[in-house]
Amino acid sequence: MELGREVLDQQVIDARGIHMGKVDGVILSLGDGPARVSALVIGGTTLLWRIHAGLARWVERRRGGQGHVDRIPWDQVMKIGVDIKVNFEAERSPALHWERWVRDRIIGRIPGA
Amino acid sequence: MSAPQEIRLERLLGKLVLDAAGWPVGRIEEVLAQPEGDAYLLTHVVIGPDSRLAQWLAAAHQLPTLRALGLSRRPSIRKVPWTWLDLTDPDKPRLHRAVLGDQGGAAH
Amino acid sequence: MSKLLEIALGLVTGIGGFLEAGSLATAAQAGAAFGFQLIWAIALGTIAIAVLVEMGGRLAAVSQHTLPDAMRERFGIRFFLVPLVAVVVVSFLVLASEVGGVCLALQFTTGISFRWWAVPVAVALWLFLWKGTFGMVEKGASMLGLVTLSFVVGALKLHPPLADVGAGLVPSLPAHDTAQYWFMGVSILGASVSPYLFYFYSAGAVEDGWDESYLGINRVVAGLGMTFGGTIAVAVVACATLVLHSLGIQVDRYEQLPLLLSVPLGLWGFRLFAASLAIACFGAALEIALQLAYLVAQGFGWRWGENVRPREAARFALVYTVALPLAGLLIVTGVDVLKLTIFSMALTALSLPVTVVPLLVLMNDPDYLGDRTNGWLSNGAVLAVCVLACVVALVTIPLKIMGS
Amino acid sequence: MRAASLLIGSALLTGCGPSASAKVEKATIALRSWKSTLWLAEQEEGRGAIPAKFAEQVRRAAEEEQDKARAERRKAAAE
Repeated sequence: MELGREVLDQQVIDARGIHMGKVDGVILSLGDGPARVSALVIGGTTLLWRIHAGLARWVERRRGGQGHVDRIPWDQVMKIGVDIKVNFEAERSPALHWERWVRDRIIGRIPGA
Repeated sequence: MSAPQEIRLERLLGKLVLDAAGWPVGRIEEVLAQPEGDAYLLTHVVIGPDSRLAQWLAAAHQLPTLRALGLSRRPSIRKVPWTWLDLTDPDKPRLHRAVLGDQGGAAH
Repeated sequence: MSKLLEIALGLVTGIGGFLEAGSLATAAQAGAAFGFQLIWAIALGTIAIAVLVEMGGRLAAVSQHTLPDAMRERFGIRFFLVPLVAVVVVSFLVLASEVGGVCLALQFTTGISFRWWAVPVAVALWLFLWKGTFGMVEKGASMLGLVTLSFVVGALKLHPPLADVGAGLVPSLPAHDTAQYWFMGVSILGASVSPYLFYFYSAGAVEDGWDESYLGINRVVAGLGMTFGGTIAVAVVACATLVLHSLGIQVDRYEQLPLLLSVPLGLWGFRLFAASLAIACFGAALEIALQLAYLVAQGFGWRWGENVRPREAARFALVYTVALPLAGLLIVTGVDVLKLTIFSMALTALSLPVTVVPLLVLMNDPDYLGDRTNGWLSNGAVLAVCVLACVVALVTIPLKIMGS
Repeated sequence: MRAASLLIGSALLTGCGPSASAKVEKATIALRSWKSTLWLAEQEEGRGAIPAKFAEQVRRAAEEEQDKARAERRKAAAE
């Protein structure tokens, strides 16, 4: 499997079919045994790192951390196809932090939402 | 100094790789993995051209029209085993051996 | 739903959705200044957009990916940012042009300045997206958009010399104002080959759940729908040639355009013009605002869909909720809507390589399309039109800016 | 980005813009065009093909554009 092409930047769908985001990063584990894929990363400053590392570093210093990052362990990944299906509940995940924020603070307050 | 416990795929892609003698081999284009049991083990790294122009020509190679017009070039790609990669400093990946002269650098 | 009905609906979408502020303004200006001489640009643009729309539909039907989705996945975030920013900037300017078009139509009929209409129009557009469904936006707007066929009626009533119309299909150099001629040609190309059309179309195909059995419909709808749509633009050129060009009138202001239809059709012509302008621009504004939301949401993997309630796709809804008032604000400032429209069209032409080449690469990738990848003809034709449009835009836009 | 810098570059190169005589000609054509527009609008209003409310808008637009063109012509002639 080509990790860059088939995993990175693919759409992630949770167990209930909810769009969680794209795979912004992939963690490769090097310790303990042979090198392997250990987790998918969604959200936080992960994406910014790929656009501009200096900017990402600056944001992390300002905010004191990577923001709302979601690490999905590789054993939760169920299927890799058009989308990546994960055995995970998106609703509480940090990947949807900003979705919830926009819903609760802005969109949800407009009548008829 | 030993290699870190974990690294980021997205930060590894695009990094310039030097061989054991310090010569640039190319940029990391892809990491290949294979399922084994529940895990996906890393098997190979694909190393592509390191110059901008060669990258553009390789991208243009995906369009048949440009290919027919001769405005592209098949990228020179090497596929090397993952274990050859020395990630002691993940920002400066190196190979454990010298590959210039193409020994072992199988065509993709 | 029977396939025949789908084809009919698709054609209506193509015909009713083709004409908008950009194609109307550029066609009218070109006809007034150069008669039938620039019809070739409409023909060229129409062929290119038909081919591109077909590609967007095929990509969605075969790979189940929308265009932004596939671009992000295939090229990664860094490369995706380039078309993303280009399309967002251009789409926003075009969106403002469409909002301005609706406001001007209201000004013509009520006498109240277009600036006062900007906020109510933006709010009305937003309400449509907030409350409406995808089918309502797509089918409803284009069904009403059939009113733009009145340009064809008007043109026929003016008895255009068909030999001259035919001669316009062959590019020829003008006797005067060569720079202006090419600038208008490129604006026409930009107006016909609007990225929002095929981005929107591919999102629609996924919303409607297309699969490979839709490929035939897709081809018919894209080909015929865009061809009929292009015919309306040619009709606008004919009206402008026979009404304005013959009197030596050049189009500097939107206020001159209602004369295009009032001359052949009388007071009803005036009313039909106002209705066409209002409806066509309103429909286009809905599609562009929606397309902006699709683009951003699909590119970043957010929940999206015009058929779910706004709170279930909050960030998606946020995009159009921000874009529409901003476009309205631009019109409130009293910007020259005609200049804004023409400029946006030239900018669209300039950005074509960035927005179209990634699509072409995807359309040649068997991972996405299996054995349904592009043939050399569609690849070559689209690439040639885009490069031509971009190069001419690159040369003429600075000339135009210095000239005025 | 590259397109933008090229655009700015070529704009700087062409720097000076059209000559004074070309500007005069352009303004003259615009004035003639607006005279014809006014004539046509009057015809249309006379036969009831456009409402008076709209004819008034055309006249206002014509006035603004004619003023602009006359100012352009004066400025170019003075160069």
